[in-house]
Amino acid sequence: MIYNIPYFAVIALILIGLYAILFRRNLIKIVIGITLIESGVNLFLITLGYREGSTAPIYTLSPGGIMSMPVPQALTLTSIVIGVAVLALMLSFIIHIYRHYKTLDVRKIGGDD
Amino acid sequence: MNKRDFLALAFLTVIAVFLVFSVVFMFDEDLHPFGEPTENDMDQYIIDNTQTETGADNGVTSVVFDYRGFDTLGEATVLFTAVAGVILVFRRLKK
Amino acid sequence: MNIMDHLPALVVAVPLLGAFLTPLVGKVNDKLRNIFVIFIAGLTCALVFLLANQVFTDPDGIITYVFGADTEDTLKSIAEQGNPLVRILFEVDGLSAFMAIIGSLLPLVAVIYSWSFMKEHTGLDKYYTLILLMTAGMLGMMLTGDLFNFFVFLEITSIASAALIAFYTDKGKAMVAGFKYIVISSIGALFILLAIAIFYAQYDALNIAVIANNIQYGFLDKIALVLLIAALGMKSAFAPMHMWLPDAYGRAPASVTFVLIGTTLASLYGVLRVCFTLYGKNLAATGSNLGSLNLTPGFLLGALLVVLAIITIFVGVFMALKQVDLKRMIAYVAVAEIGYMLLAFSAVLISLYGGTSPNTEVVSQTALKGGLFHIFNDALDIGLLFLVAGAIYYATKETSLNKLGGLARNMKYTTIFFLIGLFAASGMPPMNGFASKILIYESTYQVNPILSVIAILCSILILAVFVKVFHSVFLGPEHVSLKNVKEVPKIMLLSMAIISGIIIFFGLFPDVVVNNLISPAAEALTNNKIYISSILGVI
Amino acid sequence: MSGMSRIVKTMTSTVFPFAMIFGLYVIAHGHLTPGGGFQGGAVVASACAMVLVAYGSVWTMRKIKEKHLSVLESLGALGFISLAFLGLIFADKIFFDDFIMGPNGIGMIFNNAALGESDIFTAGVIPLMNFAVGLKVIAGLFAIVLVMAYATVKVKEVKSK
Repeated sequence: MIYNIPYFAVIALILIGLYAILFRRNLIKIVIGITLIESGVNLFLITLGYREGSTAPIYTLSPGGIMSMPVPQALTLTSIVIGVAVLALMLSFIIHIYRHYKTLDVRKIGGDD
Repeated sequence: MNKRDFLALAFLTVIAVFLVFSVVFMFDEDLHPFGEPTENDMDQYIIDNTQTETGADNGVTSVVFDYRGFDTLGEATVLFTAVAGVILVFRRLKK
Repeated sequence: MNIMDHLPALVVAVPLLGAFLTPLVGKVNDKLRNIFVIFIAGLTCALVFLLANQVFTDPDGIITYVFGADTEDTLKSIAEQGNPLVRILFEVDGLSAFMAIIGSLLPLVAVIYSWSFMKEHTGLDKYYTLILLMTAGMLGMMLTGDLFNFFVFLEITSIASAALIAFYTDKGKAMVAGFKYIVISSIGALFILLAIAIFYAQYDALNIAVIANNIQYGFLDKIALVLLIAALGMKSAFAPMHMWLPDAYGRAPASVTFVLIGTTLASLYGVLRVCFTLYGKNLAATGSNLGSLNLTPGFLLGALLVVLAIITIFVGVFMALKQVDLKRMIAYVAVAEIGYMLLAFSAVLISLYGGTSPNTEVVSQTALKGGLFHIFNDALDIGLLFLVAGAIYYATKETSLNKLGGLARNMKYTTIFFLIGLFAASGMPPMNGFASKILIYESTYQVNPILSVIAILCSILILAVFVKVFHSVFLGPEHVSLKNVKEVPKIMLLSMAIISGIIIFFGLFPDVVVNNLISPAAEALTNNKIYISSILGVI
Repeated sequence: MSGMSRIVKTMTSTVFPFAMIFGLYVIAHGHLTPGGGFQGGAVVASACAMVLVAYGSVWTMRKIKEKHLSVLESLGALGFISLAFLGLIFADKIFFDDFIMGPNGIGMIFNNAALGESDIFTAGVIPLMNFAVGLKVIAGLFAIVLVMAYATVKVKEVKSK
């Protein structure tokens, strides 16, 4: 039971992220919420691939013994790069929105140009 | 505490209770405990064959660039897309 | 090397290669770049048609392509030696091929249209790059047989679309629309990734066919189903989550909106794939009884979707009535059209798994054909209307209905195209919209008469909306500022004429389309055993 | 963003080559040790971003334009997809096939398995793909950071420099 702490961390990260997206009004905080959810999902993926007592799946200078699963690590790598790309685009939108409306509050943006 | 924050907390509490409950009680049926994945044919196959089939010592790299290389093409494309998007958004508007 | 053996890979690889080359070609010459992009889009379209022809003539109706290894060897080692499937593969069945035809036709017309529509703007190198990337992403989503690969292509599509929605960077609202779209789609994509992780945890597989074969419909699978439907429904604008669509469609350049319709439909394809193929085995599982109703998972899912469909139609139609902006109005009608498709597919689920109506087979087949046909028709009709709206914007620099009027005098051809789009979108007899909507009315009447009455009434309301628009924009007194309006350039008229031609052809010969395109797709959708057995051998 | 103090600039100049070499090492040994094209590319791009922070975006923009970075990135992406397309032409004639390794492979130097011996010239097409992706990531990430930093500079500042 206590070994399942990673799963609880995943739940906590996703919930904090959801909270930030749904109930914060600052655009930057919404973006932070999205990255938190993303970290949660990445942690979940990585957690799935762990076998008890295993080493990294790399044969160079390997100490031997069982290796952890390589596919979740590859998926996480892909997902991290995608996260960076999305983050860059969202932040550039925010820069532009700030230029137009001089505010980051969701309630005050979206009016006439 | 205003009404909105109260609603927020109530909503998140419900989800949290539901998820914690599901993690605690559903382990034996569906999800395996941390560190003991039981179904791992695919990953064991990769670990056993990475050196002979792809020639790479690094199992993760062999997945990223060989077994699931097409995903990596997509991933590189995502980055390319983001760069094109950012440059498009910050372009000069007048010729 | 025989090119015919590699079509599934080339369909995605060619637009990707084109996208990577476009910035380099753009350094040479603008005209050369435009020709190059049109060539790449046309080549993609031709490859898709060749692939579709292969799929429709194949005895099983499925073409598989494994990346990085010989396809036949891989499939043989899975079926005979029991090796796990580690590589990514494309699995193209009738439904994928049908969707891919839509997904390659829209960008082709859009790039032809952009030649003069976007001429005055800067940053066109990146614009064309992103259009090609959207095409590649869309086609990848439609053809792939791997869940994680689907996620990656979904992200390519949504990032490219978001950047293009915000193309008019000097307008604050366009930036807000782009931001909304990227937030919605990245949250949706993360939900999908979570669902993929849940599948991976249980079955150690990422391939759709392998998961569909092993799926148990346990507690975690139900969570994954909810996550997938919520995320893909969000991306294909089902009612409570439709808020991004009018903003995005309304603020983007018309040519981008035209391709955006394709990406929305690609997400809808994802919903169908998840419901019918991934969970196909579990839909008919026996559930508890409620009176005479047997609450199978398929019936419950259908009941949920039918509620969403009705709300979507209502929201779309009634919000369209009160819009004063032409593009936003058409966008709300697009929401309503998505509701019609959803109505058809939920009718399929209810009639197949509810077990109430006597002639289940006929009803479900009719509904399925109507829904699939309507996917194509929606892309064409709404797309044509957006192209016309773009042409009006090009000529007058105005989209507000209050400031437009009397355009029919100076823009004769545009007026004719708008009339064609109007009749088609509201389902009037000679056009294609009628051919698909009549199938939907017929089948939903068998499920529940009230549903079809609502559908017909809303369709009439859509006609009312457009007649009002037609009157205020094209007829009536001419505004002073619009005295010198000229007809749009020929190349824009050409692209609108292509779409109108297809609309009229579909309207006059619906049987040809239904028999040759729709039937294989419907067959592929209802029979997921072939989808599984073509990968895993006979089960 | 204008430049920072002289201390920061000097430290940056000292650290930059080491960060660069470490990043290139990670890229080159992607198939042997933890890391690869993405990770190494991110390290090099961070080194470039450090220069950007220390010297200011206006100075950096004068040295290198985002146009050039965009071309470099296109070249990296083209290299990657060409390696995939070459699989169609050589060896087993399959898209994304490792056309250098294996019994039908055409490779002269990369055509042998690593099997635990650390050697850069192994693993077929993987090191080449690592280099292509590395180039792409360096150019891409640096272009994003550069464009975003330059966009937040006030117009007055650009004119005064």
